[in-house]
Amino acid sequence: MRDVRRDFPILSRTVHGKPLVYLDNAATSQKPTAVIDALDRYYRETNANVHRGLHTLSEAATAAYEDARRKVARFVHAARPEEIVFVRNTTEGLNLVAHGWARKFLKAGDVVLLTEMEHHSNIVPWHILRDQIGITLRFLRVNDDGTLDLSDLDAALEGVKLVSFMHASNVLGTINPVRQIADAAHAVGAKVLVDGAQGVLQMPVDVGALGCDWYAFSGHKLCAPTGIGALWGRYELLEAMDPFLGGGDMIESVRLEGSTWAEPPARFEAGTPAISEAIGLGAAVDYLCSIGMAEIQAEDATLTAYALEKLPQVPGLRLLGSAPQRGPVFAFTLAGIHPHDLSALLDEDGIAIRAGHHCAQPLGRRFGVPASARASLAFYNVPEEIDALVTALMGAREMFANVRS
Amino acid sequence: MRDVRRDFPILSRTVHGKPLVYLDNAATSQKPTAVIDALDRYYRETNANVHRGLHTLSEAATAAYEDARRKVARFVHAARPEEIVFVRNTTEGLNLVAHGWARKFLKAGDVVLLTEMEHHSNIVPWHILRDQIGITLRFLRVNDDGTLDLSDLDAALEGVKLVSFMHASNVLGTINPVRQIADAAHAVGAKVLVDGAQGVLQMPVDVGALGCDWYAFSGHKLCAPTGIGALWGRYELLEAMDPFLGGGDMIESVRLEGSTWAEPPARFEAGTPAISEAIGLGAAVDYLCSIGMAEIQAEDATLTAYALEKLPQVPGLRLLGSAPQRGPVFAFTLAGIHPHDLSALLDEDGIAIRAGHHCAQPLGRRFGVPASARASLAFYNVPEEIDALVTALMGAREMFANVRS
Amino acid sequence: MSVRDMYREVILAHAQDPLHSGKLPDATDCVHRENTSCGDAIDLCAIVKDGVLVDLRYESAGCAISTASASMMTDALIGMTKADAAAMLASFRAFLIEHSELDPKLEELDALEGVRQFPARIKCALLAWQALEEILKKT
Amino acid sequence: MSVRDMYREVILAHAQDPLHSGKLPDATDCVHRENTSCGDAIDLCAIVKDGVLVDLRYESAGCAISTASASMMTDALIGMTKADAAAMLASFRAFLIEHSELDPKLEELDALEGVRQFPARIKCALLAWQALEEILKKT
Ligand SMILES: Cc1ncc(COP(=O)(O)O)c(C=O)c1O
Ligand SMILES: Cc1ncc(COP(=O)(O)O)c(C=O)c1O
Repeated sequence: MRDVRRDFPILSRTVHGKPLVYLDNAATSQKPTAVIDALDRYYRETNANVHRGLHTLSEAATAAYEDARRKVARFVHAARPEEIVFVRNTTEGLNLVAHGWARKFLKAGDVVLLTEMEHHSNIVPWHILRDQIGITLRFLRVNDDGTLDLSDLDAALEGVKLVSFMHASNVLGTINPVRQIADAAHAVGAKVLVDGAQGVLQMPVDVGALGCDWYAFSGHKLCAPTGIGALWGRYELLEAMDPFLGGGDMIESVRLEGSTWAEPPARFEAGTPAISEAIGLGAAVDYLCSIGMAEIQAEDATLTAYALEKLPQVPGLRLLGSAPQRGPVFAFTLAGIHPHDLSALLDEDGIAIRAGHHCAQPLGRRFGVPASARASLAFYNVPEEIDALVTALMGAREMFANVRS
Repeated sequence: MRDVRRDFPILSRTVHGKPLVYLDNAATSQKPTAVIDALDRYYRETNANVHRGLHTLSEAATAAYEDARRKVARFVHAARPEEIVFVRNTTEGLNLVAHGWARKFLKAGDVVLLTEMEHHSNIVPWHILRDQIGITLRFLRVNDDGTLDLSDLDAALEGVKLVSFMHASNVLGTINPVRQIADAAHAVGAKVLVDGAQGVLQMPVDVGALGCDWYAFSGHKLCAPTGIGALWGRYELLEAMDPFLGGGDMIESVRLEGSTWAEPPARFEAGTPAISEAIGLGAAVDYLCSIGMAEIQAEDATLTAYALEKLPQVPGLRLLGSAPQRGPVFAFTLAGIHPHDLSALLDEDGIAIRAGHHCAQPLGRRFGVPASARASLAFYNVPEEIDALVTALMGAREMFANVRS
Repeated sequence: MSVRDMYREVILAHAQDPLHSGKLPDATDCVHRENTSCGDAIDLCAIVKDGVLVDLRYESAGCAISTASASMMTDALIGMTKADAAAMLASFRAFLIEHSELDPKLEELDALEGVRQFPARIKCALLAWQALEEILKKT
Repeated sequence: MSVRDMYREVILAHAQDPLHSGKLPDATDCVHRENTSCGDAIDLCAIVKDGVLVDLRYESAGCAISTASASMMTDALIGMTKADAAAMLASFRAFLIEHSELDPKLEELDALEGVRQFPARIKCALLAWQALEEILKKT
């Protein structure tokens, strides 16, 4: 892969006088100049509201916005651009399916199957829906190695109308066998929603090949701006869904007595959308395609192998998850040092890692670790940064050990 | 007022070889360099996810995000920063009250009072809610001059639990007497939601003085980026509200069995927020405060007076709305030329106006004009641009008249 | 090409005095069609007998392009068989979108050529035709 | 000041061997408190008799700062009246937030001074005290 680091301005900054070592990519990715410039250019040259203007700026903004939709559609291999609904983030995408589809088509007692490794964004919407309409939630267990327990998938699927699970774990690194689960789910007539927040920057995504019905992801984790994400859905399903937010642009006509809805994706994009952000997402997928998602995947594999060799050399370090199919996300604990202290100490060395429950409290309970440290890499990280991490972990250990007894 | 035009890079561009005359501010405002640069700087220097990181970037991003909340709170004179919920736009803010408050506290037969001049974003959410829980909708009529018919407000308020209406009209220009309506509503125990989309750039907003319970607005109409807006709400009301979207950051704790909610505003900000956009909104209100909202209001008044003098000089031009209290928004029809054609023709002269129903179809029906042209100004417009508009309207008239018979 | 050139005289003339507009009391089929983005709307009614479009009338609210298109369309199609009308629809669509030659029977609609340069306006020119498409699908 | 300086020896020592941690079987009051943003949690229990905090114990999961704060807090407050404890709470809060002098009875907690430079960590130092506040409100 060509040298991509200089594409990311922030990577040349320092923190506490040390070069920034950004290992918090699972929380959010950094942005290449191409994306930053796309925003800048938009506001300096074409900013206008979309869809309803017949003047040059509005037409240009609309064209750019819809062009971004086409780019995102191509990026995930959607059948058509209209299968892409722009949302704020993965969370909104998942909630949109809960509101627009599940609330309409599920009834009391229907089972929604989730997994124990889900991010809160794929648990809480279902709690809310359960409390409102009485669906039943069931959870696939997680094995000790961080893979999903699929040993009795058929039993787990009994009575299930919807399976919703993550493509890749933001804690364990595990990449789940989407196709296998989707096929089994479809065999019992269930629909399949995939949380692609972590999957989408780690590998080429082909929603058709994955065999799911919806796929949600966040732009900010994909080198794009904050405030934008996408929900891909099979068009027939989007068509069957109720609107979620009401307002401008999502209607066909409004009378005082009632309203009729526009076709998807407009139906789900009420109000002035995140225009510059969608355009920024388009620029991000252009950028990623210019590198190649297969190359990115290969780079991730190299970094992962290196990290898996180095991290266990730190005494007292316990990695969570050892799935054979995994991305460059490493949650761990270090004996005697709380993850928050570790994160704060590493920051002194310019190293950004995350500490806490990573929005996956049930998974933390499953592994008996309410909080862990997490180093998560992206294709623009380099092995030297893993070395820096290991050195810093050693240093932290020493500092805390010196006090002990 | 000091010369502000050079603060807005886009204002120096040309369209079809003519200087851009941007008169579509009610659709979206343009952005000053201060805002564009804030985004740029954020992505080059501090981009990170907020709230959950203990590293320098994340702390800086969190501080900037929460600082933006404080700025917005001060801008609308909220009692405390926690009364500001960041949302995508006005539309989401209004829907949030419909979902989080009305769905919880209203029951079948309860009356929600709207007005005939509302934007679709303040009609459709109530249609959706009505179809779900059976509330009754009632509409205040609009007088011929574009003011609200408040002659029988007490009767209109009978049985009303919520009044929701716009601060300023995006079609008629009318500025509604918020305080008067709010006081009458509170006298019968109703809550008051104000759509501030157009109000917030036209005058200083003091939510306490307005006497409302919620106030929703969009950043993109306030010189800020797309993808961000705010819902101000009295804290006790926000506290009583149910969450809307489920996910990270809005929870207190998550177990497989159920979740508990965080306090407002976090409760309503599920998932990774629009971080750079909120920071951009903070930069926008800083910018506006540096000019002074009172100065902006005075500038608007000057422009409004000038437009009201000039526009009626165009033969065949019919202005919609002639309220004494009004902002610089002018919807009109021109005899013999459909608004779309007008907008397209004016674009040739570099003039951006809007044509259509302006997301207010019921209002259009009230005035018998399914579509109208609209020129909407902001404080950075100048009288010469109104002259240019008038000249262009004359030209369009001539062109169409030449064919006639 | 400038927007001004899109507004050929013949278009403006049709827009100001549209042919075949009005109600059609004995209509066998009526459809309503709207462009949600701009609010243009048309009610197109037809008398269809033995597969022939014996008469077409419409009531519309829209820009010069959509009105002229409705006017010229009805003028060209009244009296045609549904099959022929369907062929005309296909020809007009291809003319606008793929820039192909227009069927000679639609001669006058050639005046809408300029619309092709303005993607936002293509849907204006198509509105009446989309209504026609629904009429053709019926019965 | 660097983060390293925040972790004074005494803090690390308390964090590694916290005083008064564990269950309190005869507790008259127990409260649970969590920092939602980081997941730190504490269960603080007290035996309150005649307005006196006869005993305090806690079970906690958290960083060195929050653990050391709980350890030093309980060590300082056991045996105090509720009124005195409330004064200590006020003093500690003011110390952290307004940088005022700490009450001499809280002497050891002075070691947390460095936390003031790290706004994100103040809530760690306050967690046990917020739990205490709820205990004080009870009965
Ligand atoms: C009065 C009014 N309310 C609501 C809205 C909706 O704002 P947004 O599209 O930003 O949600 C608008 C603008 O389109 C408006 O003018
Ligand atoms: C697996 C997973 N799902 C969902 C989310 C939520 O994404 P967002 O906060 O962008 O909505 C995240 C990231 O936080 C994640 O890692």
